[in-house]
Amino acid sequence: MDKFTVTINGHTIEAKPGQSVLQTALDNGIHIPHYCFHPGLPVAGNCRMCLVEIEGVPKLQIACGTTVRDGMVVWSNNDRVRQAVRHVLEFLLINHPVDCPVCDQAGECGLQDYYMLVGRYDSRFAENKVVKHKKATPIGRWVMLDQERCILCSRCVRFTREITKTNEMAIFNRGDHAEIDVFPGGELRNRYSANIVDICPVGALTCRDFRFRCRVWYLKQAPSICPGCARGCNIAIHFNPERPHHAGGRRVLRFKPRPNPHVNAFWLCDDGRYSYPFIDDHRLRFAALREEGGVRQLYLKDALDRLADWLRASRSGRTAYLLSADSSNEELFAARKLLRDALGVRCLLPDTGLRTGDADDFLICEDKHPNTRGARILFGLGENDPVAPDRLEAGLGAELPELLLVNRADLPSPLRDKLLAAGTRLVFLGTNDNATAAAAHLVVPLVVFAEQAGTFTNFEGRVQKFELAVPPLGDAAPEWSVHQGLAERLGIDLAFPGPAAIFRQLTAEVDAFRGLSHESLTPHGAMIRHE
Amino acid sequence: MELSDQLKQTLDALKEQFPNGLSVLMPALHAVQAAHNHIPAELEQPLAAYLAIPAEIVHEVSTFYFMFNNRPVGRHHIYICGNLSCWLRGAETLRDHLADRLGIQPGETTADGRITLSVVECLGMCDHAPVMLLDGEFHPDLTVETVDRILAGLS
Amino acid sequence: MAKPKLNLLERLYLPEILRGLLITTRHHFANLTVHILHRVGLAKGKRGAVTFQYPEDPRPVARRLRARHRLMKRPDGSTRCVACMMCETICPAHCIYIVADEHPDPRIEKRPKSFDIDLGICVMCGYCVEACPEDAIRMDTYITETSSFTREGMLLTLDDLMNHHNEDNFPKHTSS
Amino acid sequence: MSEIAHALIVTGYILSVVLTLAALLTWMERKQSALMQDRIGANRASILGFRAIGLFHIIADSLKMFLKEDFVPARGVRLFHTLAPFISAFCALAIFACIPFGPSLPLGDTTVNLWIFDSDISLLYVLALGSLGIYGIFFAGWSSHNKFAYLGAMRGAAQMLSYEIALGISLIGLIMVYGSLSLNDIVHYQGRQLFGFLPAWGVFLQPLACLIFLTAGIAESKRNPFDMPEGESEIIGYFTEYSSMKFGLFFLADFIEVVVVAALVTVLFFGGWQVPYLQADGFQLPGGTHWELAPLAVGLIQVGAFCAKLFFFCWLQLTIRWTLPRFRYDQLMRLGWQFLLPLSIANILVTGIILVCR
Repeated sequence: MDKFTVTINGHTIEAKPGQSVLQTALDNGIHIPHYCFHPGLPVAGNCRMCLVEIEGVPKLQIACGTTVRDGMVVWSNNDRVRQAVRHVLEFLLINHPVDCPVCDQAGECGLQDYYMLVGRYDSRFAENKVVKHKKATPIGRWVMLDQERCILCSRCVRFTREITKTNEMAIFNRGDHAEIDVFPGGELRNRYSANIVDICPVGALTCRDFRFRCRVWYLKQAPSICPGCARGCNIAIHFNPERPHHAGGRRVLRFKPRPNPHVNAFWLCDDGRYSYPFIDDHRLRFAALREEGGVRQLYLKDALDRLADWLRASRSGRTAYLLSADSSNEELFAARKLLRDALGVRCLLPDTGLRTGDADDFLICEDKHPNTRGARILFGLGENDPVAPDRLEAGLGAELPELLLVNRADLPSPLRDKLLAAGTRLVFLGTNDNATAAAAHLVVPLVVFAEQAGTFTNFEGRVQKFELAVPPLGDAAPEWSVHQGLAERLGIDLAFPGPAAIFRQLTAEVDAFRGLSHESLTPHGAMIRHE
Repeated sequence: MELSDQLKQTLDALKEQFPNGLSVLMPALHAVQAAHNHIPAELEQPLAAYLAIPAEIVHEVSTFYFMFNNRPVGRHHIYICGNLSCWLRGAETLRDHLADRLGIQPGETTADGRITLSVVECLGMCDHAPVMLLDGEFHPDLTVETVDRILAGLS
Repeated sequence: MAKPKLNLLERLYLPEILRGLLITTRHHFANLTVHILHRVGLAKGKRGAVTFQYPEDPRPVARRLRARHRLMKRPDGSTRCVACMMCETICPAHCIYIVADEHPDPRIEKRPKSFDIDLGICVMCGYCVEACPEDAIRMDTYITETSSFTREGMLLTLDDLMNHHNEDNFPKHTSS
Repeated sequence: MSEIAHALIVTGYILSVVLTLAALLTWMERKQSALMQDRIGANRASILGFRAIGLFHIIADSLKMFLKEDFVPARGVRLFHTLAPFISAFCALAIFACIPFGPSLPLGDTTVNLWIFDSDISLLYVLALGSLGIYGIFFAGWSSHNKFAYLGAMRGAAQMLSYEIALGISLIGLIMVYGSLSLNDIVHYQGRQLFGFLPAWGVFLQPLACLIFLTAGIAESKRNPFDMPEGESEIIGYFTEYSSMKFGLFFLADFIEVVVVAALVTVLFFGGWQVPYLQADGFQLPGGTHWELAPLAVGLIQVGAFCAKLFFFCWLQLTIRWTLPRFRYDQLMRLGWQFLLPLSIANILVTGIILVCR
């Protein structure tokens, strides 16, 4: 068959039969204004913004609802189309309150964008606007609804009907009284509710958590992977680097989903989305040493000196390391090279994040760690690992270790007490404060995933890369650099120059990862080889 | 509030005639309205459960059509057309006249619960404008006098 | 603009320098002489250089002078600011710090929990006034003496910006 | 009196004169610029209601300098940041060591030399110290960890290097004529007369060199119209990150350099302490008239003459500074390299030819 081509705005483009004109244009970098169309939702064709002229068709057609034909010639930028789109926008804006100063959507709002693109600059509307009765009302744990700003594109309705199949959102009443709402007295009852905030092209649905925290134009973003569960949904970390007085000094203000057709399509669950506060709250910033008479803060380098001494002094076989499935592949590999291979330390993967029965058939997994699969591969663990908390003591062996390094996990308190009573030296390497960190003899602060680059392997075996978003807090260091510091102090010849280089070493040494590189992981990650 | 057994029987009969819950919704709503004078908001959820469809869709449909009343209405329901043809031929005067005679605003019901007055868009009888619909019956080519006569004839 | 053509003497620069020096020197010695004569009580009729003796003798300022900021009030006395951050965004000196909060009145929705302007950083450009969509911030207080002995003292808070002792001197509201 | 004691006393005397003059210049600059611009100038500082035509501002300024916070930028280099103003001030002050303020004064049995040391290479010493001043500027700019300071330092270094060449070369003609590098010898030489009536001052022997030296000298001291390195209204310059007395030292060094340039111009081109027709035993007018004076009186008159000339050239520099606008940087470089340098070389050639032909 010959090539199937369409011509849009004079560019001849190869198209897939059956695709819509709008999707074809978007896939090829031609932007046609649209509100109701969303690539992850069924086509509704009700906003009329994507009108285009198709040669041979007398009336303008909506690009989202028109399927491409071979040889079709489409214009989206001529005067006729512009005029029509301008009038559509004028209609959409008739009842819009234009309260941009107090609207959180301002800055990422479809109305603002297209107004700048095709809008009329003087309103011709002399009548009174229809004021819908409700100003911002919460319609769920995370979502705020402001019916005045709604343009009835029905994306949210379609999301709850087609994606979550929970049907909470609907359009009630008729004509210019029509409004979106939840059933009277009801609320959003799905675990993906905040996605309707993302897909709302205007400020009708805004996020209650983000509400008034920060204007969106202060935010920068970095591509990343959600650390909330083993799914590894692709996210963008939105952080505020310049105005620390907003949001009470929190640097990371929200996670937004990033499309990846192989993992999460366009969506993100609420649990993962609102897991971001751990990046800034209750962080361990400086190393701490527990001595007689209290806890003393010390520099990371001094803490590493101390830890190296302890590692040297501890008899081999009496040191144990509790891995964390929150570590990146790179961090795990550094731990493997130093602790398991060079020092012969016993490495266990404890499981502190499994919530049985929590999974659903969409995105949410039971395993709440982003990199359990990676830890299993790198440390050659079987299906019985991770070790459940109640079996941890048995896992540590008959004789309790002299020196126990715990990575991030919070040990069950009976075990913790028993270890301390038995005289075990407890070293906590971690990002956030917990009871184990409070009880540890030595605390080494680590950076969280957002403060470094690296990769996670999701439960299916897809290796995905995350980028650095914010700088480390205080003295916190990436785990691999801690291991490198220890290696230097112990006279072990190991070099970890950075995540990309570590990943290169990793791919050279571990079969499952062979052939991968940081570069090959963009944009959608890559599958490991089958073990 | 629950669906009465009688209503359930009616609904069961209707369900026989339609392939699924969504398609039976409109006749079901008519049945509810026939039984309850209007569609009580509290009945929407039981109805949705009985038809196995989302309650939101029931509410969507019941608020969309002007034939479905979401509030109690009078024994007689006057729909007077306010759209272009009727308006050009004096529907506005008739509307004001009706409102005066009944002492209510469009959309309200008289205090004794006798008559409800609603203004609607087109009734589809532009050739006999102005038109009103009273208890399912069209009254074409209205004047103030004919309106008075019709009102006088109501119980 | 066309450059004036210079003749050789002018291009040599030195004679022109001398000419300039002569002018300034003449002013110097004329003023010096007059001032010395005034000191010893002579030549009272001849005026020497005079300037405004500023702190004792305040200068009248132009009506459109951009002076210290103030925040406008609604009729009920609350601030007109809705914390939209336009001023904070446009501010080239990054001297405005706003923290937004929910307003009890749902029709207003948003208000500043705190609104600080660091006059130690402010460059008095007036962009904040231009950017404000609510006419909530103005620079028409005519307060020009804002120095302080501490850095903290240069920080204007919401309260400072709303309440002024000399409010009667300010231009009256021109828009609602 | 031992050599060292003598040197110490003279040093003390010269330092006090120079520093007082420099301090006075800070006041004079403000007052003079005001009068030139039809203003009044500093007059607010008062003690018990006395304002002393603004003279107390010198005290107020220095008090302020001493009491201000001594600030070093967080990522600056503290050692060099502290060292820089001292280098600047030291290099400027040390030049005075070889400048003769007057002749040897006969005081009772001893004679007092009004210079700290005299050597065959005094002039080289002056030039060497002048060049070392760059270190002060460059340390200041570099150690401040600030773009503007660094830019100012770069500009300063480039400017001083460029003008030092013209400055040095312009002096070669003078050295050829005087035949000595000792400033004392140079001053003594200028006691002679040309054609029987004209004092043999450098300005008459080497008028072009005098002009080049004055220009390059002002450029060396980084004052208007050559104040790009510190351009107050734009980049602030190498002392952007300075406060307290460390800034005060830079400020003082600036005025000391004014005095240095004035002193050098006086010594090299305007006869130093020489007064026309005044010989060691009294006035010797060209017509043959003779007016006897005691040696001490002659010495005092000559010291007074030196001070008057010094003061005049300080005044001249201030007048120039408040009259001329600043050059653009490219104009500055062009003037240095394309005009002053060729002119000074031409000056050597012409001088040489004249000396050979004579």
